[in-house]
Amino acid sequence: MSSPSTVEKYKFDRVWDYGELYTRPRQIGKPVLWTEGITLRFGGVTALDGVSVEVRRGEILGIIGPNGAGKTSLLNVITGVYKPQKGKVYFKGRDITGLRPHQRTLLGISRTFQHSELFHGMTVLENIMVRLHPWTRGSIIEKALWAFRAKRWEVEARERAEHVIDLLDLHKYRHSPIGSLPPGIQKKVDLAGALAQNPEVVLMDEPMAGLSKEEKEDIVRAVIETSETMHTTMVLIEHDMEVVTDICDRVVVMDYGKVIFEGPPHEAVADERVRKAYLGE
Amino acid sequence: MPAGVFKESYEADMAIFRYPIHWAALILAAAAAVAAPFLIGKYYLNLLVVMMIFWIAAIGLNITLGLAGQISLAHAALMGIGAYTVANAALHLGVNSVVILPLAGVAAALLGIVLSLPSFRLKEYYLAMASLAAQLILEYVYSRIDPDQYTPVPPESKTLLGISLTDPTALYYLILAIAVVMALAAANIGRSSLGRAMKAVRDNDVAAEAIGINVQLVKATAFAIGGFYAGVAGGLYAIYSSGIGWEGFTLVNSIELLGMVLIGGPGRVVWGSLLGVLVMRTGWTMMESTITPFLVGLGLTVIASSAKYIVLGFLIVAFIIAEPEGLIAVLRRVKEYFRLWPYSY
Amino acid sequence: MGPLLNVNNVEIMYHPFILVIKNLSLSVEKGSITCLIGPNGAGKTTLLKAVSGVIKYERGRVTRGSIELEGEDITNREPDEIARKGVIYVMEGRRIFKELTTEENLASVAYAAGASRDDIRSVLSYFPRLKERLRERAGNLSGGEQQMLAIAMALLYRPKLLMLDEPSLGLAPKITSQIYATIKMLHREEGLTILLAEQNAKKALEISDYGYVIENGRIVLEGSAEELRLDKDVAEFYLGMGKRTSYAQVKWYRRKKRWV
Amino acid sequence: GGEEAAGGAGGEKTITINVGLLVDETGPTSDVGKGYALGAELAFKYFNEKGIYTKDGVRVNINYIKRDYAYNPTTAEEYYREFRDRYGVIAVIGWGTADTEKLSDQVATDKITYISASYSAKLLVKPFNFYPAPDYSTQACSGLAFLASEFGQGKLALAYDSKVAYSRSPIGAIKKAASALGLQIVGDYDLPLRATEADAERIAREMLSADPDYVWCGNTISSCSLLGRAMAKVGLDALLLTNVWGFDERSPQLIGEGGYGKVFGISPFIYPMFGQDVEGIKTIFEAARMNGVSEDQINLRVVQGFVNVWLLIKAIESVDSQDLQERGGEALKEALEANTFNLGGITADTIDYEPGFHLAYRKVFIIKLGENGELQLMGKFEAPSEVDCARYTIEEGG
Amino acid sequence: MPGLLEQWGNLVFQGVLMGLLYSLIALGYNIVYRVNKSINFAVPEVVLLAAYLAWVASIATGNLAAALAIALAASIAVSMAMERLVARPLLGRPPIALIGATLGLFYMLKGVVLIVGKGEVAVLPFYPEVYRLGFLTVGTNDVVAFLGSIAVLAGVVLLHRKTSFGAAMRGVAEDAEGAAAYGLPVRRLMLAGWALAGLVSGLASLLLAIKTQISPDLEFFAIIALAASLIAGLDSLGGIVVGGVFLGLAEQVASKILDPYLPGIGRDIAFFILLLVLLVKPYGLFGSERIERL
Ligand SMILES: Nc1ncnc2c1ncn2[C@@H]1O[C@H](COP(=O)(O)OP(=O)(O)OP(=O)(O)O)[C@@H](O)[C@H]1O
Ligand SMILES: Nc1ncnc2c1ncn2[C@@H]1O[C@H](COP(=O)(O)OP(=O)(O)OP(=O)(O)O)[C@@H](O)[C@H]1O
Ligand SMILES: [Mg+2]
Ligand SMILES: [Mg+2]
Repeated sequence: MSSPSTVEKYKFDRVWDYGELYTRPRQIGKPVLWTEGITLRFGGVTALDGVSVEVRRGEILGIIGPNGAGKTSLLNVITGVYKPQKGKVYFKGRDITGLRPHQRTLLGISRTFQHSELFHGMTVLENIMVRLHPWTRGSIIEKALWAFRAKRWEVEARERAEHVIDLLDLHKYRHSPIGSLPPGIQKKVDLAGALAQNPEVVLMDEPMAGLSKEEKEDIVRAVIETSETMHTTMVLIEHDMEVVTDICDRVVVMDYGKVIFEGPPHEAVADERVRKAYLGE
Repeated sequence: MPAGVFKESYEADMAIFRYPIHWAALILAAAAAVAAPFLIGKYYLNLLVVMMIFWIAAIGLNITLGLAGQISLAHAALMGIGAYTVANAALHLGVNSVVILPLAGVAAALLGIVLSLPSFRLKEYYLAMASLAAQLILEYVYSRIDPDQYTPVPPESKTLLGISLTDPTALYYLILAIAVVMALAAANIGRSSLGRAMKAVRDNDVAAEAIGINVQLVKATAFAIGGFYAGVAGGLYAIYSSGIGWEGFTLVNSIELLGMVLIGGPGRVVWGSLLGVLVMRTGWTMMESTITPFLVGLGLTVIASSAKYIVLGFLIVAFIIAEPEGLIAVLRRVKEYFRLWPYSY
Repeated sequence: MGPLLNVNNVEIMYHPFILVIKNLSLSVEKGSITCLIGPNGAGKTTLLKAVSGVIKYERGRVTRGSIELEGEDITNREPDEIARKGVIYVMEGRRIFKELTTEENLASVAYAAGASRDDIRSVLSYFPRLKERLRERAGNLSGGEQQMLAIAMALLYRPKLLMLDEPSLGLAPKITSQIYATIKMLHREEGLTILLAEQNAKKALEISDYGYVIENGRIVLEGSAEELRLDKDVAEFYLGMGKRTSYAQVKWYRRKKRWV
Repeated sequence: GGEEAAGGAGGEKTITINVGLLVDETGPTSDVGKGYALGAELAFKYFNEKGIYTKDGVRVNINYIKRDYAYNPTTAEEYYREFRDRYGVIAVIGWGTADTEKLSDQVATDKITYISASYSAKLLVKPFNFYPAPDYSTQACSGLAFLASEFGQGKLALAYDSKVAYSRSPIGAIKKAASALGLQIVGDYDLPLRATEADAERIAREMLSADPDYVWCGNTISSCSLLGRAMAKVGLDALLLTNVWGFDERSPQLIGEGGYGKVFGISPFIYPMFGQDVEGIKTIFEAARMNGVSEDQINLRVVQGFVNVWLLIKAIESVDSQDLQERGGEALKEALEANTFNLGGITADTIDYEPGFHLAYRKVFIIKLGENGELQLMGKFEAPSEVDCARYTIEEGG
Repeated sequence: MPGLLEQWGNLVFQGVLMGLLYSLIALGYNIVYRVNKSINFAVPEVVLLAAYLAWVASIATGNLAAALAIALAASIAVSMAMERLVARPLLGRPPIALIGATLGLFYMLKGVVLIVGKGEVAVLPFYPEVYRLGFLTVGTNDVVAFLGSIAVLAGVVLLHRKTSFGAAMRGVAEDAEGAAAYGLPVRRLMLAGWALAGLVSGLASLLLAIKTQISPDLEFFAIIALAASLIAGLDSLGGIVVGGVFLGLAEQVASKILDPYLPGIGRDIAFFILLLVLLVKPYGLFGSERIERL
């Protein structure tokens, strides 16, 4: 169990200049994040039962499965919210099972939430900027004086925030409090925050649940853009099969805490077990 | 945003004093504050001093409670440690009580960190009660180290650059300076990324941890900062008063501080706290010289002495029900009204 | 026989003056399944909240028009009163008592509905999955189970009118089908009248008899399920049929720089 | 100082002085504080009415400012500042031990005469603090002396709240004086002011094993009467002596049959019920009548308030107006130290302060809770002169 | 050794008895929590008010039974008023709002109590007989308090365990809007809950007044009871008895053993214990953890 200080902060300043990135096509690399035999129990329930999955650099991985299959639990184990009884989580070849959630974020793993977990006391802008706190600079004194590194940091953070506000077209809502926003926008803000952290891997838990077609398209756009330009690795939990089949390079299908299929989307849709467990046709 | 004021950088957009009107108000306030000693009598000057002392304390609680959402019913105990630090240092070591002030703050900050330990696991009512327990335990400890209920603060220790602080005017300026600086600092912390992190922890700490905020660190920091403010306030109180006793820092006082924050406006660190103090502290002292005689005049001697509790309690309840954001929100509405006033810019 | 529920050009506002529904009328025939489809923020939930009276809890109210149940005016009444008249609203996002066990959830509603232990048992017979998790705290149930529980709780009233708000929200295709199967069965066996708000128009129109399309607070289209299914606008915007553009092809977003 | 004013009855010259009245009507001691406040106010009204004249015959009108500080020393100081800075008082009628001790140095520098209802020995040596009674230590010793002489030597157990200045204040002296009084201390018991019946019973039971003949209760009436009850319940056959705030007219009711004939109280002042023919008590009843206060409200606590103000007025009457206006509190202080006072025979002895040591006198009244449940006045007693309990406490205080 | 037996026997009995009274007051807190998810910090003053009213009424009417009835009625009325005027408008507001508001009520009622009781120390006209049963010494007041508190505790616990009423209350507490949607009579349930709480507080205060004496210190007694209810867990009912009795005993034992070293620790021991318990079991010994899923 290493303490926050010993965790080398994930280099925040990954290239922000797109020019040359546009030209270079996204290619899928070696596994960047993987789990080994994760077992997670809650009292009687076995939410995860020896789950081993791997996420490859640069890919868009879909995780699907019936409700209660353990998708969110798996996400929570990867991000450190739940401690598994058995199994390990590796990120870039390093065992991160012992780390606390915020430390994993520092390493470059970001996430969105299934249900709105935004901070209602703050505006959209603040909700995005707070995501950048882990990389904040300047001592408390500097912050109290609003000077030096602290001040410079604030401006920089604001710029980063504005970038994702652009990306998801949230200008209208920049200064409006969360509570009054319709669910669609809230989902966007959540995703914007995660992308603002400019992570290496972003885990999205049903980012399009209950959204209309247009809103889904906006989200997909942001996802694809980031994936193409930043080569960010994406993990997408989603029930909308159309989206999954359209944009995912690979899918992992879970049922009763087990992985029952792993492979390209079209094969998944065709697979017998998947049809029985998930699609139910 | 009023027409005519444009901001051409994010920096300007994030400044505290954004509009000319802000500066105008600021200058007026400053002038008034500096002139005060020449305009009002010694008694009212002392009231101001006490008010500012509790303003500092309330700001501290407002950071712990209003920003970071960590309920603390032990804030008075934190003031206590500050006060005792100053008093004992001055009494036994003959240290200048102004010089020792920062130490008083630090001592309280450390105690604050200790008090933050329960908050790692506890929330809401359970946290409130843990802090209440801490408060009563500390009361017990104080009553042991100060069995005479009185630790004098020798006047000779109360000097700054040769000026004696037993003179209310000198003390007033000293405390004014300290209060303003600490208020500004609080405002800055509030709008910094630390402030945002605190709000995040307040609104939803599980999510906060999940998005990369070191929740425990933030909580501890919030308690430490709150403690520091309380400690300094306590120290100043020791300088202000002839001596201190542990009943100056009891649960009742903690509740009073809580009331100040809730009435003034939780999360509105600077002005909210100030308004709260105005109502709860100064209002209380004034009540004794207004409401009570008034009631006696009406021949209601029976209820005269108890009336102030009813009035105060009513104020608290009324504000909380009517104004979730506290008194400050009312003022903001007034301000809005003037903002829309023609030619106000 | 006349309609069970009549909504006569109502106007609904949230505190202070957020106008969400502008004079909208609809009616629900006894024994039918009627569905409301429309995009987010159209006002489906708001309408159902208004009918059930729950809207009071969000400081909203019906400011014009009337809502009638079998001719009786129930506009702006207390929710529990309306519930006792047999109109139950299963809220969006599976509002159940997460801290309570499945059993206690049912018990609490049984208290209000005056339902006996036997009633609970008979309702559970529709939801075998729940029987196994009676002692589990509802918050720990999976999404599908929670939705089932919500419906089960509503059934304890033996309702005249059951209003379901996006029962398929966030549910896997299979679970969705299960839920809809259950709904259909209830409709068949108990002769329940059901008012259904859905974004998942495909599913909704499959099982319902009549449908309304709501867009920002107004009814833009109504008709029998078939008519709607055949309507080409509905087909395009809600059913996503016809030549569907793949999500992968969504045109690239142009980055534009803006100041504050 | 006070400002001059023409007029008053028959165009005579009158001066007005401000006096602060600091009381607890809502705090933990309000049960007795209310009576005290009533007594003080009665005195002010009564004497203002009757007319107060300085030595040189100038009429003085006292304007008193009442503040309820709810027994919180911090608040007390704030009100004290108000008295001083806003009203320029020359004297204060105060209340509790903690707050009076806290302010004692301040009043010395401000030269404001301060008469309190706290009889703490520490105040005896404070230049501007006075009270028309013996200090707690002297009172306790006198009371114990009475027991020893009346019922013979024996074992003594002490019960008090060690957290509270007032309860602790005489203990050191008692311990020191015990042997000289022929008493042997057999136990120290911490009886909280907020004791419940269970606490009292536990302590009484623990006392059983020490088997004392006498028990000293240094607290206020609630815990002391609980102790009395508990002693009876557990069958501890000892005599209970409580100090001035632990015993009064309510005691028979609060203690109940169990304690009849076994409990004794100390008081520097005569109880109203025994004072029908005492001049001062008559005065108080008269004052009550004049202000429409019913007689049954007049109890020991009222007397305590009344005499404190009375003492102040006596002091005013023994200075001349010039002095009073120019030197205010200081003049009063000197007057108090210079003369001897008799407050209509209410006090157990005539009041005679010596400069630098403000011990008014050493006698106390002893009141017994009789076998029939009535209170009985046993008379006045004082400890032999060689046991100087006041000194003991002052010395230990350092 | 009989001496010892008598010492400890009686100590334990008195401890348990006080503990039961703590539990009873704690019950008042927990009932409100179960229906409103809020601690009612005004309970101490309700307790005081009932006690003083009983005293005043007993003097006025000269009839103890009548006095007790009046006191009970008053405490129920006050409690219902608090629900109606304060708790209900605050529905859906964060806990801190309720904490603040009930503290405000605490002040208001304190004022009223001072007017009614004048901060007096008093006893109800109930003069206990003392009996010796073996090594135990019990007064009739002990017996009344003992049986009374057990009866009330049992009654309330049964009411919640055996009827769906309890479940409904907790549903309302967790999500008023949702409950309303399911047709639960939210307002009536809450009112009922607070009324019940008021009744319990009233009874507790009367038993307390009969057991010991009436004085402002009962306030502090009720705060210790709050500690008991958190030690048990705010949403548990049966656990309260354990929590209360535990504290009652701890208080006596601690004083007996520790007094020489830490004088007067007894009255504060409760809070040391509370802190320890909370650090080990954040939701009390029997409280159920809150579900926090992401
Ligand atoms: N904190 C928890 N306590 C107890 N049980 C839990 C907890 N979190 C999840 N579970 C259980 O673990 C199982 C998996 O839950 P999980 O939320 O991971 O499913 P899911 O695949 O995300 O379902 P959905 O698609 O509805 O989100 C479920 O049975 C759930 O009841
Ligand atoms: N409590 C409220 N206060 C103010 N406005 C609200 C409130 N609830 C909803 N609204 C607004 O009312 C409009 C309709 O919301 P509603 O939830 O009824 O739409 P919907 O059709 O149910 O959307 P969805 O399909 O996402 O459920 C939205 O613009 C929303 O912002
Ligand atoms: Mg999930
Ligand atoms: Mg909806």
